[in-house]
Order: sequence, then structure tokens, then C-alpha cells
Amino acid sequence: MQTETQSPSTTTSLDKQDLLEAYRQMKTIREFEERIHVEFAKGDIPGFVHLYAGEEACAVGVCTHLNRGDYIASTHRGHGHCIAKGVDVHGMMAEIYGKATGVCRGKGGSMHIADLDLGMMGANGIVGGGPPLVCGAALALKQAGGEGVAIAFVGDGGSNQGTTFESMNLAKVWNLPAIIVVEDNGYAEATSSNYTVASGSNADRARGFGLPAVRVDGHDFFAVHEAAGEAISRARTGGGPSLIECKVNRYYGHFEGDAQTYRGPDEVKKLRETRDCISNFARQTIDSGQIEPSELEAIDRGVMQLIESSVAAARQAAKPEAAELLTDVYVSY
Amino acid sequence: MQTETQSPSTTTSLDKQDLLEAYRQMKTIREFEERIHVEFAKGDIPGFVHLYAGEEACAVGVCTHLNRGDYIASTHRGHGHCIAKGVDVHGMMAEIYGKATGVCRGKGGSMHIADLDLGMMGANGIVGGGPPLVCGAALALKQAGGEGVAIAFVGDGGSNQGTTFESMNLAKVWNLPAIIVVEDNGYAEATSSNYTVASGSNADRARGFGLPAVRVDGHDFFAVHEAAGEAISRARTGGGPSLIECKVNRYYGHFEGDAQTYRGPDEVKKLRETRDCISNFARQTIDSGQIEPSELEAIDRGVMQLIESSVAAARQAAKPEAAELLTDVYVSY
Amino acid sequence: MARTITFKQAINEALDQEMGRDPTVLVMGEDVAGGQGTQGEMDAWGGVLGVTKGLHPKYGDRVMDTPISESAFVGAAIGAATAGMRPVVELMFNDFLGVCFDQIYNQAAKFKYMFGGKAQTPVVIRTICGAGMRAAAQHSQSLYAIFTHIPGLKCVVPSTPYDAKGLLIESIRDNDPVIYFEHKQLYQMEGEVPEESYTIPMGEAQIVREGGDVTIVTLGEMVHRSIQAADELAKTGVECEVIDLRTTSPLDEDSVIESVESTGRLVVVDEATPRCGMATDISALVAQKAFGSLKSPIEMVTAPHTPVPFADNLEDLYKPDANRIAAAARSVMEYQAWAPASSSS
Amino acid sequence: MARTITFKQAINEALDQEMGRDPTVLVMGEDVAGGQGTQGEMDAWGGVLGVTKGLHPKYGDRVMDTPISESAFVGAAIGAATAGMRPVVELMFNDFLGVCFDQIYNQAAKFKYMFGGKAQTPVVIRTICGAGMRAAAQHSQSLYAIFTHIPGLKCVVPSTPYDAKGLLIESIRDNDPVIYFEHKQLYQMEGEVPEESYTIPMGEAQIVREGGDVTIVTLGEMVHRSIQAADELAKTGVECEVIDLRTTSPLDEDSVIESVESTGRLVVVDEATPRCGMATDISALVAQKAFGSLKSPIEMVTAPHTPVPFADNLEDLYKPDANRIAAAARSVMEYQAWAPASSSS
Ligand SMILES: Cc1ncc(C[n+]2csc(CCOP(=O)(O)OP(=O)(O)O)c2C)c(N)n1
Ligand SMILES: Cc1ncc(C[n+]2csc(CCOP(=O)(O)OP(=O)(O)O)c2C)c(N)n1
Ligand SMILES: [Mg+2]
Ligand SMILES: [Mg+2]
Repeated sequence: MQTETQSPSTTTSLDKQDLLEAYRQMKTIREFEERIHVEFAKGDIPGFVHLYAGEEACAVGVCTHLNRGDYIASTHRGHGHCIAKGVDVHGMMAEIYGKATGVCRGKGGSMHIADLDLGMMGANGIVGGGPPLVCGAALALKQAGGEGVAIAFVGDGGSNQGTTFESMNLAKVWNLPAIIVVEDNGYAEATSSNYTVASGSNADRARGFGLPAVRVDGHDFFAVHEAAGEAISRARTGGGPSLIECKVNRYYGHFEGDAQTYRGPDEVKKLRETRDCISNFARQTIDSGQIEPSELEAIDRGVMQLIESSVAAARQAAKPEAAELLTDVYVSY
Repeated sequence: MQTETQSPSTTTSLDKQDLLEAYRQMKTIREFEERIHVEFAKGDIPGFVHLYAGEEACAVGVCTHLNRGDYIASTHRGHGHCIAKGVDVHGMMAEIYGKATGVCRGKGGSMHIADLDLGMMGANGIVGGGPPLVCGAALALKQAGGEGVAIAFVGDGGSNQGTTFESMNLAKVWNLPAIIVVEDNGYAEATSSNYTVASGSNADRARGFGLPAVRVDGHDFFAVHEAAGEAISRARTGGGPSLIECKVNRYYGHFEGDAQTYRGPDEVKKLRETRDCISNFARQTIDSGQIEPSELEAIDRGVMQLIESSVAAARQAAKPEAAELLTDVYVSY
Repeated sequence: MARTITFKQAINEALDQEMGRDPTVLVMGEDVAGGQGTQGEMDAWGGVLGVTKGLHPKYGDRVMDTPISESAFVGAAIGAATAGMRPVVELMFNDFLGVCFDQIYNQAAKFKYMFGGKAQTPVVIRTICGAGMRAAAQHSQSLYAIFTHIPGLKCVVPSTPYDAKGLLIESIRDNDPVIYFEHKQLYQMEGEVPEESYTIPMGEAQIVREGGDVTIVTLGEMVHRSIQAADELAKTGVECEVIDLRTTSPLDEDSVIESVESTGRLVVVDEATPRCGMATDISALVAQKAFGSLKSPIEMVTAPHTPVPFADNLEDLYKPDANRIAAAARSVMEYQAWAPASSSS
Repeated sequence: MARTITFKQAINEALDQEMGRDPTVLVMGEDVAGGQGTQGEMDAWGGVLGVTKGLHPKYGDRVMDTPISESAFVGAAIGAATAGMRPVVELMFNDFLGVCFDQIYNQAAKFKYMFGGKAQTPVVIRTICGAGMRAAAQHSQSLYAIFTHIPGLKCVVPSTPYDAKGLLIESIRDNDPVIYFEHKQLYQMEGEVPEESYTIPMGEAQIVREGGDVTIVTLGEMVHRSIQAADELAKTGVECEVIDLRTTSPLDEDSVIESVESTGRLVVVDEATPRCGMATDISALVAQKAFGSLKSPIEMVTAPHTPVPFADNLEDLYKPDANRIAAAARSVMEYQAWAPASSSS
């Protein structure tokens, strides 16, 4: 696959508070996922769980630019996007455990975490389900006349779903403030994106629809942040849709329980050592003197406490009442 | 819309018989459609009828390269593709009249004319329905190990259906002997392709998927024929899928009964005078001395007789037996 | 209310009045205006059969033509609904649900439940259904059973201009996703329709004809054929009560059950195919909840288990007509229970 | 036939034997091999739950991984079928029908009819259905009613390893499009399965338990819960006849009707949602064709009209269980007709 990846840049509009906040969010996602990996192995977590560990720079690099009134739609691998858009970590953990205290009161689970009030339109169990919905959110924002944007995250696999192509076209035809962020983590389940993405480049495809498109290193928070900044300000000022392709990797299997025999030996080990978005972010910001190690350690402690307490609370929380089976189907019926 | 149209060329691999046959087919399609236009106005023909008049060079320019064992899938505007692939004109006319002597025994009608034995996979009432089916035919041909090709015709409107994009991608991933021919006749019903086709170019989109793609003047039989020849021989020799975008025009409304107020004044009149594929073909081949006017006149007479007799026969033919309502649902049930 | 307009005009008027009343109401679909990007007129079509004509000149960019990308624009209507709009999106023919169904039944229908109540999707999907126009197998289906099967969706199938307007306004104001079916053979039907805005509640069937002998439950165009059959039967002294369901989801179970309790006989008439359809749905409801009142087998009059044929004579045979409906009603009248049937275990 | 294998192995064996026997049989779908284009192993997955594992090493490029483009590859399977192949395509979960439904019900299902008999589409669409795995609303549905509603399709819902193998081989050899449903909760079920190839005809239900008091008609995983309920009831002297439909289209009407004629009582058990589903389909059939034999109302035991919830306690409540089935059977046993019910008009 040709690498037209932009050379990472640390020159950035971010002030110190922004950097610390970005770190906190990436770290929160990472520890959230690492912990779920552990709890799932114990058998405490039901259903299909898809972990985002390794891809944190994508969600945070993009969402750092967003306001509460902006929208995002996510995928089955949605925990990172939810946290980056501000969804409550306790509520998310409880949801993944299927408890009444979950953001969806235990009725949705990992694949359906959403919080419309925060502009989080939902993780989605349907690959490619998000882009059309994001066109709609973008349309609503455009009709409202403000500067809102809506962003659809899709994977390399989802980039082959007709809904994604149709949405690129519709967003361009209607000149919507919509952005598609393709997270190409190399695999759709056990199949390589080298195999399934004809031409190998979602950026090239998007240009075919007339969308400005770039491919960036999804491990590099600053590269993602810069590309997202350009696309988002273009969208906010009436410049229409764009696509950002993030080349990245996932640290765990497609879902928990995946033996991953389709991956090369030590593939993940090497990645963690050399391309980890969080350690690279820490190194870059410390080397540049922008941040003190102690400041990051303080954040780490807070994150660990948050995750710990969220798991403890989720474990103790009650399951939904039996009556919940029949509620929330309709507003009125 | 930028015009990257190839300059038409009359230098061609076609010998005289080929040219006369191509003319005969284009003329047959034209007279078939002109006559249906007249009969429909009389109220003799039921349902939705979409006429291909004006686009003959596309169907014939492509299908001239095909053998019986090759496949094509068509659209709701399918009469031209059917005739070009060799479907019986009497059977087609009878089908359009809903008679038992129709190719589909009166059960399909204009939008569902098919003849699998001739590799004609069917007109299709679903816009974008054909490309996936053509991927399948191409797969079957590839598995069979021969040199067969399968071709999907789609309109500019159909080029925006997710199935078309997915099929381009799948054909490339599987390296199928499949070709997509986009007939951009300027409109999808009453909406311009300038509006609905983001980037304005299906050739650009196809390149985004890694498909070789060209845009040609769909009024120019020789330009279409040449582009199709390249794509088809590439496919026959294992070179995989391509896309050909034909810029063309339709002479009648979207369907019979369309008042066409969305078209410019005299738009069609000018087209008939200046861009008519059949008169241009005649002029070019006569001027170049390849063909005598008298030879074309002889073909014209034969065509008129064929159409006349097909209408007379269709009018007289019996409707399907009542029992036909319940047959042909399953092979066995 | 002396004014008479067509079914088509009633729908157009409902859209016009709601767009005028509520700026969040948007109309989108293929050629709902028509003429976008062309040399000719805008609003050239107003939808394939002209139902939305006149809205674009009046409401401008709140009436949006779309590419032929149903998944994207139906999904966009759904997404916009969750973001505060009230889109009315046109899926030209219900036969095309297959290219956008996921957005309807996995997304719109399930958001509220999956999200623990924290979502609202006030979208209306208008779509043409029904046979009779010689439009063949892919443009003539009646697929409301598929949507009725899906929890989270509401299904509206109006049979008169009056109901068309009142139910469409109700659908637009309703906060759940609604699929609104317009039978193509009804567009030219005329009827009295008040000029002012009004609503008809969901889940209220209408007794369009009273009678004590046989209950005929039906919907859409079949309502009129059922009344025709009932009028014929009346001449022979058989009085049928004809119930127009108007909405299949929610369903007015009570009206159906009460009627059968008084007549003891049920014929269900549906233009759709027979398996897992509305005819079986109503039959099962009655066999479970009004069994004690039933004096005879429940008869279903539906299309056969076949696609819709093109040839006019076959298509006419495909659709239930007054004769078949009357025959079914006669057969339930003539039924004589044998001994075993009348003894309870 | 002493050999015991799982439901999953039975399906794999059927595919293997048919691929070995007929070179036109192809297998395609997402990760049906797995590992395409990766650094690691090919055949890494054999489908999301490993059902097709081992086929790619044996049959090479006749087992094809696909992009996540269901419309394209399901449509490709259908197109290949019309061109002489016998593709078995995997639609991972039946919940995903929404992104490829058009190719199934407007194309494959209608070709033969629209083309006046001049087409044949021997494609099999394998797909996972059913709740119970905590997979939530978009991965747990049972949508066979939607396919059963569509003329031109055949629907197979096996309940045992033996049936899974015989019905899959039959489906592959069948010349019509077949949707083959694999309930995820049955994959680990063990049962005796002959090693040699065999077929089970379409449209033949099986009486899996005999009894003279109540007929229980069911399918898929619910067959086992129904037997459980029947065994419980037997202890109280109530003998239930349990009928496993095995295929919903074609439907074995006779077995259902004959059984109800002998028991006079019917309970229909279906895991799917209640509206326009198989439960209503069977109820209506009996209310029309075996009414004279019915001694009590027809009871339906189904999921509620809701999406499938995630929380384990709610999902367990969602699915019909032996207790609810037994309660329904008891209620039809205890039903006492009042005077009006037992007098025929
Ligand atoms: C329409 C649809 N098809 C298939 C699936 C099954 N599925 C779930 S995730 C997945 C792979 C997605 O790959 P990608 O888009 O690259 O996202 P990633 O898992 O790599 O984050 C598949 C095939 C689905 N959920 N929806
Ligand atoms: C999935 C689907 N959506 C919409 C339609 C209605 N429709 C039939 S033809 C047509 C326009 C097609 O335009 P184009 O593809 O350019 O073909 P043309 O008519 O110009 O030949 C539309 C919208 C349909 N038949 N199928
Ligand atoms: Mg991926
Ligand atoms: Mg066109």
C-alpha cells in the first residue's frame, strides 16, 4: 500500500490545557479498553465487545475540535469515540455490563452506546450504518444555520459498504458540513484492508467523489488533529464534506475472544513498542518541554481511579427491572 | 461538466459486414422505440415504458464485441440493450404489449425483458440492480475458465446507487471480467446528472477504485466501440474490470407521458439535428466510402418491415392464460 | 365540509400545511421538486406522480431533490430526525425498501429502545404501494406487513382523501418513525376534505359500513372493493360490517374483536401476498381473542403467493375483487359446523 | 448411525460434501476463509463462528472472502446462480438483510416469474439468526417471516444437527433461491448425523413428539423448549404433539392441520416478534382450514413487540421459555366454551 502519509507535525494550535486534556482522554480510552479486556477474560462481560486500544489518537485527534452541538456517529468499535465525545465513563462501563445504571439503561450494550444530548449518535452494530445518519445530522445543522459539523467514523471494512459511498456523494451534492473519518486499522475481522479496499486508498476514492481527502498516520495525534482541523473548519465555513483516512492498528482482536491467527507474529508487540500513540504523544510533548512528566503521571492516577471505580460501580449496579423489556419501543403507542 | 471526451475515431477493426450489422441494430432499436412512442400515445401499451432512442450507439458499440456466452445486465431503459444482445424483436414487442407470445410470456413487461440463453440477464426495475448480478456472471465465467465477459449498463442516476460502487470494488478485489458502462444521458428522471453525480465524472470515481476508466461521446458509435474494445479485451485476458462513461442523450421523456418541462427549449430538436448517432454513423461510413447509401436504405426497409410485423403480431397475439398467474414462481414447491 | 379534492391533493395539502406550520418539517426524495441542475423548470415533477408539486416554489431548500441513493437519503432523513428535524422522506415505491431497509428497521426503529429511551426519531417515510397500474413485479407490491413485523415502526395505510390528510398530519407530528403507504390506484380518488388542518389518531380503525352478519377487516384500496362486495351481499340479505384498519401498527384490536363478537364471522381482505401478512395477523388475533364468538372458519382473501404479473388480465386476477370477497363472505355465512365442532371438550 | 457431531459440524460437513460432489458449488462471504491479504494464516476464521473452517484449504478459490459489501456479493452469488453456479453465500447475521434485501426479494425471488419461467436461481443464503447470545438488537433477530412473506423464496429453519445437514444439502441441490437460517444457540448442540450424504425434502414438517391433547407448532431453537414444556405437561397428564416445521416456505400445511384435527387445540411457538410472523401464519392457517376441529382459542407464544434487549435478564425474558409454553398449553386445555361458542349459527 503506497504511503502518502503526511509527515507528522507537532506544531499545533493546542495550548497546554488542550494537550493535557487530549492526553487524559487517550489515556482514559486506553485504560478503559485494557480493563475490559481483563474483565471479559474473566467472563464477567457478556456479548460482543470490540476494543479500540491502539486507535486513541484518531478519536481524540478529531473530537478535540468538536463542541457539544456537533455530532459524531460511531461503529461497533465505539468506546473510544464515545469517551472522546464526552460520554460518561461510569455510564458506559455499566452499559457494557448490562446494568440499569448504563447510559442506555442496559438495553443497548457495547455496540449501541449513544448519548444524543452530547451529539453522540451511537455506536452501531451495522457496518456502514453511520454515514447516512451523519449526513442527516449535518443537514439538520445546516438548516439550523449555525457552524455545526457532523462526523462519521468508519473502518476500512465499513469503507466498502455502499452506504459510505452514497453518503460521500450525497454530502457533496448537498454540500453538507459532514466529514468521514476512515479508521483503516488493517483488518475487517480477519480480512486485510489490502485485500478489500480496491485501489488501496480511501482518500483516492473520496477524491473521485470530489471530496478533499488526506491520508494520515493514525498513531500520530498531531497529524490527525491537524488534518481534522482543516476539514472541520472547511465544513464549518460552508466548504462542504471531506474525508480523512487514518492508517492505524488495533491492539486486540476483532472482538474479545479472537485468536488472531491472521496476524503476523509479534505484530502487536512491535506496534506497542514503536507506534503507540500515547507514549509517542508523551515523548513528543515532554521532549518539546510543553509538559512535565509529573503532570502526565497525575493524569494517569486519576484515570486509573476512574476506571477502577467505574468497574466497581458497574459490578454492583442492579440489572434493569423486568418491566424495562417492554418500555422505550415507542414514544407513544 | 469538464469534457475529457475522447476525440471520435472512425479508424476501426470493423469490416463492412460489421458496419452494416451495427447500423442495422442501431436502426432496429431506433424504429422499435419510435414506434412504441406512437403506439403508447394511442393508449395501446400498458405500464411504464422507458425509451432508448438517441442512445443506440452505446448499446451497439459495446455489444458488437460480445458473444452469445457473454452476459449483459440492463436497466429499466432496456430495449436497446436487449436488441443489441440479440433478443427477438417480435418477442420483445409482444412482451411490451403483455401477450403470451412475449419473451417473458407477458409476465414481465418492458422493465423485465430477459433472455438468459442469450446472456441477457434482464432489464431491471431497480436502479442499480444490475451491477452486483454482473459481478456474479463474471465470477461464473471466470470459474469456468474461458474468456467470457459480463457487462452492466447503468445510467447516471444508477451510478449513485451503492450497489454500483460496491460492485466496482468487488469486481476489482476479485479481478473479475466485469465492465460497467455508465450511460450518462444527462438526467435521472427530472434531475440533472450535473446535480447528482458528485465530481461530475464517473470515470474519476472508477479510478478511485483502481479501475481503468474513460469517458467517451456516447453519440459516437466508433468512440464507444473503441473504448469498449479495449476494456473487453483487457477483461478477456485477465486484466480485470473497467468502467466506460458514455455522455449521451435521450430523445424522449423519462418514461412515456413525461412532459419534460425540465428540459431546455429545442434541446432534443438540436440533438437530433446535430448529434444523432445513426445519421452521423451513416454520414461517416458513406463519406469514407465504406458503405453505399443504397445499402443502408435496404437495411432501413428491412427494419421497418420487422417492426411493422412485430407490432401487428403483438396486437393479434393472445393474452396469457389465466393459469399463468400461478406458474413460474418456483422450479419446485 | 363541501370541498372535494383528490387523495393526491389531500397529501399535498397535508405536507403544505405542516411545512407552513413547522419549520423543522423537510421534504426530500427523488424529484420531489425535480429540475435540479437542468436547463428547464424547477419543480418540474413534484415526485414521480406529482404529489409534492408546488412545495419547492413555496418552501425552497426545505424541499430537496436527491441522488438515487436511498440508503443515504432515507438514512439522512432518519439522522436529521434524531437531530431535531421532522423530515418527510419519499421512498418512491415501497418496492425499493430493499435498497435502504437497514436504515429503517435497524436504525430508526431501534434507536429509542437500544439507547434506553434517550432518542426520538420523528421521521415519516412516504411510499407508493399497490398493484393495478401494469407496473409489474418490482413496482406493484404492498409490503406493509414487513414493516408491521418490526417493533419500533408505525405503519399507516389510508384509504380515502380525508384519512390521507388527517393521518399524514398525525404522522408528521408523531414522534416515532412512521411508514406512510400511498396506494397508487387511490391518487385520483375524490372525497370531501376540510381545508383546515386536522389529525386522525394512530391505532383507530374505522367502521366504514355497519352490519351484523359478517365482519370484513381490510385496508387501503381493498376497503372500497370490500364495501362494493358488502353492498352486493346486502341485496341478498347478508349485512357485512366493513372495518378499515387505517393503521396496521399500532393496530386497533378492540374494534376488530368487538365486531367479530357481534357478527361471529370474519373475512380478512388484503391485497398483499398471503404468507405472514396482515390477513394472517388479523386472523390470528381473532382466533386467539374472539374464538368463543366465532361461528365459522376465518376466511382470508388475498393476492396469491406469486410476484405481481405484468399482463393486465393476470394482474386483474392477482388482486382480490368484490366477487372473491363476496364469495368468501357467503362461504362463512353458509358454513355448517359438524357435531365435533360445536361440542367443547 | 452412532456418530455424534455438533450442529455446526453438520453444516460444515454438508458444505464439504456438496463442494466435493459438485464443482459449481461455491462458498462466499465475509471471512468464510479469513486471512486474505494478511501476514498470518489463511482460513484463520472460517466465518465469524467458524462454520466454514477447513473449506478453503480444501477447495481454494471456490471459497471466497469478500469486502463488507453485502449487496454486491449476495447479488454476485445470485447472478452467478443464474449463470450456472450453485453459490452458497453467507450473510453473517440475518439482521444484515437490510443492506442487501433488494437483491434477494426483487431479483432472485422474482427472476423466474418475471422472465416467464426462463431463469433458474439455485442460490443458498446461509445466515445466523436468533437471540440468547447477548448480541443485542442488531445481531439477535429472527427474520424468517420477512422472507416467508416473499413469493419465490424458500425458507429453511433447521433445529437439529441431523436436519441441518440434510436440509442444507437439499437446499444446495434445490433449483430455487433458499434462505437457510442457523440459530446461533444451536451451533454447539450435538446429535447423531450419518457420515454419508443425505437430503431432507422441503415442506415436510416433523412430528418430534406425539400427543393427543394439544398441538404445539414451532421451529428452530423453540422446538427444544417446546419439547421441554411438553415433557413437563406430560407429568400432569397433558400430552402435547410437537411439530417442527423445518421449512416455513414451502409449508407443510397438512401435518399441522391433521394434528389439530386430532387434538383440537393449538399453541404456536415462535421466537420472532408477534406481528405478521410465523405464529400468526400458522394460527390463520388453522383458523381457516381446521376451524371445525378447534376446541379452544389458538394461543401464540412469541417474543414481545420489542427489539432484542442487551441485558441478560431482559433477553432471557424476551425469549419464550418452557414455562410460558406450558402455560399456554394449559390455558387451551382449561378453556371452557360458553354457550354461544358451542352453538353453531
Ligand atoms: C452490514 C454488516 N455486515 C457485517 C457485519 C459484521 N461485522 C461486524 S464488524 C466487521 C468488521 C468491520 O471492519 P472495519 O470496518 O474495518 O472495522 P474494525 O472492526 O476494523 O474497527 C464485520 C464484518 C456487520 N456488523 N454489519
Ligand atoms: C432503487 C430505485 N430507486 C428509484 C427508482 C425509480 N426510478 C426509475 S428510473 C429512475 C431514474 C434513473 O436514471 P438513470 O439511472 O440516469 O437512467 P435513465 O432513466 O436516465 O436511463 C428512477 C429514479 C427505481 N426504479 N429504483
Ligand atoms: Mg478495520
Ligand atoms: Mg440518466
